[in-house]
Amino acid sequence: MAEMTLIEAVRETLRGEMRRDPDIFMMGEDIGPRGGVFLASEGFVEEFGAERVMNTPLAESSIIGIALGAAVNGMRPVAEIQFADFVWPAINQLVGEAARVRYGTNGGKIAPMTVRVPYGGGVRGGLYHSQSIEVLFAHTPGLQVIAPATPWDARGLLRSAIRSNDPTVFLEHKRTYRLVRGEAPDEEYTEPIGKADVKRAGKDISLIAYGLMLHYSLQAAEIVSQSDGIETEVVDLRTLRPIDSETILDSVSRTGRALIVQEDTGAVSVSSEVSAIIASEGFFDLDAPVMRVTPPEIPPMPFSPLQEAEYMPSPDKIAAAIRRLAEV
Amino acid sequence: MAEMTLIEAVRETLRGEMRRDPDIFMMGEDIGPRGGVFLASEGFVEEFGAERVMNTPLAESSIIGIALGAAVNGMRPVAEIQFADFVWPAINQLVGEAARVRYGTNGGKIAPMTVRVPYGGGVRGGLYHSQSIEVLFAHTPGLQVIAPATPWDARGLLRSAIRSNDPTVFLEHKRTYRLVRGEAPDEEYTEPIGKADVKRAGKDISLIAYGLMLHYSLQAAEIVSQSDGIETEVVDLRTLRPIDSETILDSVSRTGRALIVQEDTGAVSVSSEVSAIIASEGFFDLDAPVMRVTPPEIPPMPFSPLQEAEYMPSPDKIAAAIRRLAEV
Amino acid sequence: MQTIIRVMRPSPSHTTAEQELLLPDGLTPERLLDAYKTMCLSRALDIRIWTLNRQGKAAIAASAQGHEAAQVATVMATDPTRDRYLIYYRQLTATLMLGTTPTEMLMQFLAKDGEILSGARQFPLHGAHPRVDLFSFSNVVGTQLPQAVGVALADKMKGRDAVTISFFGDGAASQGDCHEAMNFAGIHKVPVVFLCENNRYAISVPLEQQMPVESIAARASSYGIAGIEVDGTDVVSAYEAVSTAVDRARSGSGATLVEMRVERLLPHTTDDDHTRYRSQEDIERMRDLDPLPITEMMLKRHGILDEATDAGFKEWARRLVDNATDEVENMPFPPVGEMYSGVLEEVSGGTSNG
Amino acid sequence: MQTIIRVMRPSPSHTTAEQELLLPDGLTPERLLDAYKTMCLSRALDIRIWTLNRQGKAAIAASAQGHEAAQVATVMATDPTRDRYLIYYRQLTATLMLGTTPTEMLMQFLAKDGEILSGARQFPLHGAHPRVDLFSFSNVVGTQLPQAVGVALADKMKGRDAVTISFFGDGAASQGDCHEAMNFAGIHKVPVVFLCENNRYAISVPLEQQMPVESIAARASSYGIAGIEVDGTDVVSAYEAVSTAVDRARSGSGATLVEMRVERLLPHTTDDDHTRYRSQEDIERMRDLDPLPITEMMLKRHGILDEATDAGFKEWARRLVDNATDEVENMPFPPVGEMYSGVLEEVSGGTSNG
Ligand SMILES: Cc1ncc(C[n+]2csc(CCOP(=O)(O)OP(=O)(O)O)c2C)c(N)n1
Ligand SMILES: Cc1ncc(C[n+]2csc(CCOP(=O)(O)OP(=O)(O)O)c2C)c(N)n1
Ligand SMILES: [Mg+2]
Ligand SMILES: [Mg+2]
Repeated sequence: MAEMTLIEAVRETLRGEMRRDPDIFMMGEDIGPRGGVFLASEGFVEEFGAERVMNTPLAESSIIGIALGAAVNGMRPVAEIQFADFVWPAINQLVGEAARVRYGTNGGKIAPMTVRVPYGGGVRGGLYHSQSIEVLFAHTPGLQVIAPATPWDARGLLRSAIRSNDPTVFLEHKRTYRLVRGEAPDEEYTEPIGKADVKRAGKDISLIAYGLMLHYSLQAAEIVSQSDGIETEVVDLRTLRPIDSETILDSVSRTGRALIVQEDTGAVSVSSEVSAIIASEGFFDLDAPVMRVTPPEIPPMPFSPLQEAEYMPSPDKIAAAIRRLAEV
Repeated sequence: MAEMTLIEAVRETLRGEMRRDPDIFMMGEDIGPRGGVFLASEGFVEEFGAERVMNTPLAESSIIGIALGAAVNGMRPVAEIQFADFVWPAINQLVGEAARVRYGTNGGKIAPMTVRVPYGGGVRGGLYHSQSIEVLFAHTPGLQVIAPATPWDARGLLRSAIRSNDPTVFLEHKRTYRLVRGEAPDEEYTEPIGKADVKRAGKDISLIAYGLMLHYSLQAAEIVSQSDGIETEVVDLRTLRPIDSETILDSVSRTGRALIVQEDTGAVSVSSEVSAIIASEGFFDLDAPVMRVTPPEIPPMPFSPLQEAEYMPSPDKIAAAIRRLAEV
Repeated sequence: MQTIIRVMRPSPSHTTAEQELLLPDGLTPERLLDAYKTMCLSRALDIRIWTLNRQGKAAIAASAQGHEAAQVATVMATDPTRDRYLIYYRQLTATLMLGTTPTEMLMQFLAKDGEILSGARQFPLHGAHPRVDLFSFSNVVGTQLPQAVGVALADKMKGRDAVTISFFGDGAASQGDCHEAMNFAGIHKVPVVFLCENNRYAISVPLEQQMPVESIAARASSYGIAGIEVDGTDVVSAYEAVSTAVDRARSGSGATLVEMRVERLLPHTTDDDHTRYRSQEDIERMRDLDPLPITEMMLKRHGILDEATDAGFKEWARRLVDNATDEVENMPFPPVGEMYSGVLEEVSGGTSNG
Repeated sequence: MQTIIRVMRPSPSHTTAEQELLLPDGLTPERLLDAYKTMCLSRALDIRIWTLNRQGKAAIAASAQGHEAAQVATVMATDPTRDRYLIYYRQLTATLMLGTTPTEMLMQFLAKDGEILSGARQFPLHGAHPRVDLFSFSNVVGTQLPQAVGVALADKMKGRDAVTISFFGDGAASQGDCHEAMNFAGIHKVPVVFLCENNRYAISVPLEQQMPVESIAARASSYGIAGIEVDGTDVVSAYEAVSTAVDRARSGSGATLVEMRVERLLPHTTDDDHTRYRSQEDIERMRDLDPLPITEMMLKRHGILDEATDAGFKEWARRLVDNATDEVENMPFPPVGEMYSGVLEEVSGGTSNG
């Protein structure tokens, strides 16, 4: 089976989908001859031409607005926002417009479009190349939001996103691009949007995470397993909208303890919603408070290395939280 | 004491602050001779002149970007976004820029600016004149977010917002503008940002709400008090960032039951965070699941009258939820 | 390529002199008469809608009064069987001209069950039309401009012979999206017509507070596209201007910015009172620019319209609107249950509205 | 008011002919020499920073190589004691010219404790300067343009005699914020200079894919402001252009858009490889437009600079940069605890970080 990095999984999936369906085209800044700043489209303009791998002007609102217009007129655009921190100018077209097209036209028009957004920190990106931007998207009816953590899921879920008939935000954690390797076969397979995945089985604590934090959480689970014999079940959320309550609640029903780990700041976030789901629907299964590991409430995240490291949840910090929760 | 509507409280507070401090100026669409579409600045241009009550072009990003520039250069702009549904083009300047100015300059520059945003539904506004847009702001470090429900609080908190040295989003529920009357004296008083307020005492259930829902919740509390003798304590959040955990947890510690009522859709929202706070810090006080009353997960909100009514949480729906929670 | 064509006043419709009317290609006396007939219907319907609002039956309405000639001319210069129309709330006349019935129009304003554009989920004139490719996704001013460019880009990629018309106002011209849309359209020569109905006001904000320049059309030069400024109360000139733009788009020459000078004869919407911000003489003066009498006089002057026909049109319009009103007032609102569906595609394994 | 002034090539710096150099008001041989000295320092520092990145010591760097003449000229044409500068990441030379020391510059790139702009919370050249009113809030391209208009508006409201310079690139010109900022500036005649350093590339996107027109300056006509296009490798012409703009601003005539034609001699940043998207001859050709030799030759041709002085400048620059490097490399990073403060004002009753 094919072992590859997460960025390779993204690139090979895009290549395969572009070959499969001529209605798919890509647009974004520097995705042409440059191949994208993360090389997600390296070599694409040579294979597919400048029209299907379109360099755009430096104007995010129009990147999404134009993708939306093309989507309602029969195309399947895959737009790239170069860094998540620069998605803000496009919020109006994405959250205000695209998300409401199917509903607001009573099904008269649909917007089958995918917006790829490299996000996340731990890359010395400072305040404007490290942001997590999932909250508003995960809140918005009419959007699907995906945040894979492994090459396998990136491949299976990006296929599902591109083939879906609704606007989908596909979040790729920059730190995982080259850090994470794994199997992601060329075979045609898809992973379902809206389904979480138990990445590690355990009886003592349910840990819910996504993106880079999924990997740090798995490391933490190993640490506490060795050091304290605590067996942590690690649930990979994978999709942030809709959130898979069923898988979360099933896990908590077996462990009685829930810990949510998130790189984004905690207040009014995805981790809040997971807590709320457990506190309402899983309450009688709980033996302890629903706990969270999130960064301090400061703008993500400082450029200087020590402060950046302090900001990011780490395997050790997560392990410590697991131990605290196990003792409650 | 002066009885007035909420829109009058806003107008009189703005008038008083404009008279008090010459560095304050207002900018927005139609706030000049038109007096604003809700007449929040009726008569202002005559008193303060066209420069301090500035009609802007139809361009929200620049309204906030220009206000921010003026704020870091010694002014205290009060910008108006005509309807919350049109704040999306300004997200980049508000969330991406203004919120991070103090932190990102290490205190070298500050942004004392207030952004007034009329929001909310139940006004036959359809998909684009009914939205609640608090989630992203309530999530963002560096912003303060205020959502008053009464003329008294509107007055005391708008004063605090304008006098604060940090960017503050001030949410005014359109339905409450003329629906809600109450005392709001001309005397100089302020209400503290970041403090919730218990609007009704009760021993059985803690109900947390804000904006229009605060009033529907108070009505529901009366209904169940009469019909079932259930005494509901109603906590008015008032500030959505930072959220006043202390007041919430104190109430729950006395009632053991928590119900959060919100007009905005529930997934990844302020109601999620309130649930999360209670589920982590108030867990051992809880006798029942943390429940929420929120609308269906559809784009807020249909234009046709029956569907709009079905979308909005109502006193009856809230009363029913209180009864269910009381029985758990 | 930066032609600035200007069709200046006084234009045919305004000159009283008995000069011959030279009709541009594709415009016949019959089509002019038909367009005028639709203008009469639009005006009658527009007045009725305002009344229904005052009676508390229509929640909100924006009027097309003053814009009628510009809109019938625009539709006449396009091909509804293949072209696409991104409108905003003020295109009542264009929507009628594209074959929407008065009943279908009133159902939007009264939010009745079966409303064709959005199932009454949205304000009037928002949603998507089932018979022509006319749509408007939101009330957010200016968003349709990049969307229109994307629609036209798709047609260009697919080699489809369709032209996209993007209506917008003088206020929308200030949005960043307007700049981004026109810049992209210029780079990629997409078959789009940016159709600005400049009525000198954005709610209460007058043109001089909206932009520091006289001509919106002249901004075309910043984007390497053509710009045309035309008197939008003159149906013949307006037709000529849009035809030029549509021909450019069809022939692969790319985008054109057409600025139509019109007057907004009523307040911004039924919620507005323009006496708060418009001077009496401004309100008086604009009445001279009502496209209905202007068109009526022009057609009569050139022997295309006679008194009897004119009276017939107006009587026909009144009856049509009366009947539609009775019909629609008795219709039910959409059933509550319908609001829950159609957020996302209902996929096998049940819908997910989450 | 829509003057388009064009200073076309060949300009004084490029003509080899022995013609007399006419210096515009305010520009003396001494100032030119001082500017050239700063250009030498900027170049030496720029090269060093690139090396520090390759050594893994500087996380990221954007180079000003090719932009030096444009930036020293801009600063010379303004008054640092009262004017304001909204820069972006490429204004290394301007920041030096405004009195920032090489040590202070290197502390930004190595993120050391006490870094003056942001306390090393942000990328180099981001934050606010403690001695001059120079700042850059974010890496988000184009956001500084409306902000600069707001800054200038405040000065106009307060009757302060300050001019705001807003630096931006050819890519930033595509952002909606650019349109909105210039439109507002035109309406309210705010004292701002929009200073575009057009280096023909936005990372890898060439000008012809960024906009369909030849001249960014010409867009000034869409906003009723003045537009000036100038050769940014020619320090004298560039000074003249910015002086004209600054004079307009001070005299209450409002905003000016100055477009400086320059070359980006290195890849976009240390993360970039421009051979992926630039042709060999394009890369060759641009070397002829290196402002350092151009300025050096011009000054020598006119007897302002001699070999000895030139060698002295370069030696001085090398030593300054060497010393700064040793000094900064040994500095500590900011203490971890400092990251928690300063999100909101620390109000009595303890801080609230939200
Ligand atoms: C982004 C946005 N901001 C504000 C509004 C509120 N609003 C609705 S219509 C309008 C004026 C539009 O003027 P114009 O573009 O000239 O069109 P007109 O109504 O004159 O035809 C405004 C400000 C809106 N709908 N969208
Ligand atoms: C809104 C936004 N989108 C994308 C980026 C990524 N990015 C950083 S610099 C740059 C190119 C800027 O080009 P230009 O404005 O010409 O300035 P230059 O670097 O050439 O001086 C891009 C696309 C960004 N920083 N901000
Ligand atoms: Mg208008
Ligand atoms: Mg550039």
